[in-house]
Amino acid sequence: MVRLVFLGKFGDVAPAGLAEIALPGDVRTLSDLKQWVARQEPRLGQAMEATRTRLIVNQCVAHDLTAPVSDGDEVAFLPPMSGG
Amino acid sequence: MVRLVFLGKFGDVAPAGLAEIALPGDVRTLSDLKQWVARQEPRLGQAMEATRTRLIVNQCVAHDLTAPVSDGDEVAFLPPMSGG
Amino acid sequence: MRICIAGQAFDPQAEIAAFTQGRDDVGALASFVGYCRAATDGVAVSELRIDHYPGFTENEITRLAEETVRRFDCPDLLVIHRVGVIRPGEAIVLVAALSIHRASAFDAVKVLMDYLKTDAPLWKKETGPDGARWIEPRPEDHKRRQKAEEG
Amino acid sequence: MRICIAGQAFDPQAEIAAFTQGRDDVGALASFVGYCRAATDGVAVSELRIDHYPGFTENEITRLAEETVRRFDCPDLLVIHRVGVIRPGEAIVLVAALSIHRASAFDAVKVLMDYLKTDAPLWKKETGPDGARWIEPRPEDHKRRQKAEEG
Repeated sequence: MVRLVFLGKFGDVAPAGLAEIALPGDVRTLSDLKQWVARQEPRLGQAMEATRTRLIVNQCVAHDLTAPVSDGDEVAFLPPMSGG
Repeated sequence: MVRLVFLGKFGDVAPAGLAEIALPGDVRTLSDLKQWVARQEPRLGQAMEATRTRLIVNQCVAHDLTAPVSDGDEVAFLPPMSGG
Repeated sequence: MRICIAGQAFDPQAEIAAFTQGRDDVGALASFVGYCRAATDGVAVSELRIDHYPGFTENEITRLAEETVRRFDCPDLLVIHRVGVIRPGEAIVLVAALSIHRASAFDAVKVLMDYLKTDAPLWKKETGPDGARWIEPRPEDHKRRQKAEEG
Repeated sequence: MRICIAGQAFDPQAEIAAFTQGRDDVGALASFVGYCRAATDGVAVSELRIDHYPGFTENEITRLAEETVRRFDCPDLLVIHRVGVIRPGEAIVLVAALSIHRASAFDAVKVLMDYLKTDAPLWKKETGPDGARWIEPRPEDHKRRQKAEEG
């Protein structure tokens, strides 16, 4: 299983069913996962397209979307931040 | 009578007798007063010489030492400030 | 150094008092508190919600705070950031820096606030009369962040 | 705006809490507190005494604060300055600014502190193991004041 976390505006359009998923056979990299997510929920795909999206894998910033996704990973999708 | 106020380091060397004085006959301006004070207490004169001294007359900054001193005035002698 | 993600309202002045307690070795305390305003640009705000990513948010803010401490040689730093639902008048963020001299205390607070605006994993949603909207950093926040980096 | 010359020890955080009470129209509070340190440059300080010129000191600080409020469009300002004998650990000066945005709150506090260092009619005398000495503004205080004027 892979845990998916959608923050900020992404959380508003992410269906509950995406919180935990069985890793689809055709998803090998972070880039694959992002595209798969966009197909599952087009509004989420559009929201990610419309802004800068950062991926965090197991609490570490993913700089390279060709990195592999493995069973047991937690992947978070972050829109631009607005703290302070 | 003229009230004299000595602040900061000037206060340390000003004798109590200078707190209130009868205006001396030869003191017409602030400049006269400053010189007269220096003659009364040379340590005060030296302290004023050694630093930037500002005079305040009746709570207003004196920009011109040729301004007159009158009976009833309060004149304060200020060394450089060190607040904050 | 104390970094806290607060799920409940906090009292900024009480937190600062506890932070400075017994510190007679430092002469300067600078602080900033950002409050939830009742209106933004004249539009009423009924509620502010801040999302965070548990674990990651704490770690990232700690990293930014450590960077600030190193850069400004600042003996101690306090950061409290609210998350969850925040009402007008409540504090959102508190940054306080203790230092020997006032310049480094000021700079530490100012630069860390700039970092938090753009780099802290937090997401603000404002609810007003026209519904809710997510806030994104304004271009001037990024510019300020850039300047903080260079300065 | 509140300007206070305090002859007795005061609690900076309690004063700030009272100052901000009920102000949900402003989003930003910046503040600075200067404390009497137990040592200056490694030399123990047993006592600090601050002289002021009653009436004139209050008026001058009010004038400096009003100038700051105008310049930074700062809705509210609090200044408390201790005079008399001050013990290590006690607060000497508090400047707090409430504003809509954080930049103006920060700038107001910073610039007013610069003004106070060089332009407030106050005189500091530090007593340590080698006796007492009057403090005069350092050249960098004047430079900072100059920069504040120009900035």
